[in-house]
Amino acid sequence: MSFLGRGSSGASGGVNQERMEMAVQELDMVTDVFNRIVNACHNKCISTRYAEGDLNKGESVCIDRCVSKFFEANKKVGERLQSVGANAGQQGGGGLGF
Amino acid sequence: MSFLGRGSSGASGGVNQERMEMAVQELDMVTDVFNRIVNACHNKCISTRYAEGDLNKGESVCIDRCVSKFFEANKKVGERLQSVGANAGQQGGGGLGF
Amino acid sequence: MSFLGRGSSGASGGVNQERMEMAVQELDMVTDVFNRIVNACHNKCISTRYAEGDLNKGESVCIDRCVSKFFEANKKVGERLQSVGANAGQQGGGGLGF
Amino acid sequence: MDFSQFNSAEQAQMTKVIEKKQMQDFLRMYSNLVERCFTSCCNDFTSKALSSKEEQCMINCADKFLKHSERVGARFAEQNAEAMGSPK
Amino acid sequence: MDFSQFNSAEQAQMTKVIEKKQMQDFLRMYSNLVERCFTSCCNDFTSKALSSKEEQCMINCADKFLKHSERVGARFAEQNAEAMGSPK
Amino acid sequence: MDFSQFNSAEQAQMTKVIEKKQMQDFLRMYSNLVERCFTSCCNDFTSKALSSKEEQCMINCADKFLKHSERVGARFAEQNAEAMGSPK
Repeated sequence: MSFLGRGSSGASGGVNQERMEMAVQELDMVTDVFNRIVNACHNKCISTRYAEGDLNKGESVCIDRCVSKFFEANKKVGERLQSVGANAGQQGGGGLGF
Repeated sequence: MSFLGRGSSGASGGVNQERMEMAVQELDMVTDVFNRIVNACHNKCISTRYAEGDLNKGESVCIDRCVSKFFEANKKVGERLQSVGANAGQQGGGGLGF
Repeated sequence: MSFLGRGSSGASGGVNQERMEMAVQELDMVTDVFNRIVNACHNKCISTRYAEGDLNKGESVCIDRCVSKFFEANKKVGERLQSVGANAGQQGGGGLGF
Repeated sequence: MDFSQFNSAEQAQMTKVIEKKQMQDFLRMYSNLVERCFTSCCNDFTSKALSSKEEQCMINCADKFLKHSERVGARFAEQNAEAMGSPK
Repeated sequence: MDFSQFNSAEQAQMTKVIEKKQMQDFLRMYSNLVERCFTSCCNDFTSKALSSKEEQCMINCADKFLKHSERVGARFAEQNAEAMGSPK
Repeated sequence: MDFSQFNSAEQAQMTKVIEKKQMQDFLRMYSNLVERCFTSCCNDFTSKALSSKEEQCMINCADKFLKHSERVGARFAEQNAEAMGSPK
């Protein structure tokens, strides 16, 4: 999964709790992104008339392009965030400074 | 609560951690469903003019029917999910296969 | 943070786990409120044309007023909740009685 | 929910969990209510103070939301009781 | 995701975490689907029962949502595989 | 927030919790931003690549969202300081 560029330096034997936590966090984020794509592309591509239960041709093609476009858009934003503030991650995104 | 048909085979004495986790998960789900009904039926039944603080007759009746209908709709979808793929639960709903 | 009027009576030395939990809960709530303000005021103030990346004058002024107004609105609702049912907190907001 | 098959240690733990969740749910309901009512009631940003009209709208909206939640809660409990009664 | 650098204890723990998350994700998907389809399909509150038209709409909506999710999942996996392949 | 009455062990634990939350908040803000900007900027699905117009829109939207968040954060901190000052 490449939304983040985190490298994980390992331990050997036993459970490295920090590494587990990072993996769980990454898993949560991938799931979150997936759910957002499902939602965004459903809104963009699926007619809400529901006259039938199958995806028609137009919807199927739209979904493929939508997912692709979302990844590109995601990458663009990621690059932008990195260039705007290389340290935005530590600052919580310009939000609340506790 | 019957959104799930989970049976729980018990232990006797001490805290059965797995059973607790399932109960908490069920609790979370009931709360989630409740919040979605509150949201969906608010959108369907409550006028956003807010000329007064009481539910009028029409809104009250609408809420009762809305909750009832939501339960029926929920049941229909549940039956559908079971018939589409008896094992959809294990597959994460046709989503991400980690 | 004053959305809640919780007083915390302390312990000295070692980690008071209950106090930590309350602090984390408060932190979560502040973050939640902040995110809701970001969302609500974005919807109110920011044009979705995105012809430029800077906030224009009108948007900036709108944001300042919007945050201010949100705090006032939040306070009004808080007062109302307290007067409607001083013990609404224990009842889960008139919702699910488990 | 039916916790009758729980032993006393489990019931005690569950009670703590439920109490904690009720607090969290209340707080989430609160901020959700504020956001929803703010979105419906506040549309004039030529001033930073709530107008009396906006204020009345917020109060009506909050009152109505609470009554709505209560009513949904009552129906929800009935439906659940019914659903528990028949299949199991 | 690449868990190949995990030792066996870590992989075992991760498997449990993933299983638990899949259950939660499935449940969230389920209630999300119901809310979404209900919002699109049910607009007549002169009756408390689902009309046959509303029922058909719910079933079509659920079917379509599952197929949509599956298709997004397939594309998502491809894009991820691609993204993993090139930069690292 | 006021953690001044915490002892050093508690402050250390709180710092770890806050750091973890900030990471999570940043990631959620990121994916929320992408979804929001995508929804506003991308409406042409005759192609799978971002058009240059869509790309510019995404960048402007991201920039604007960050500036918006920062400004809200600044006002939020002021309001909070004020609210802390008077009642307590």
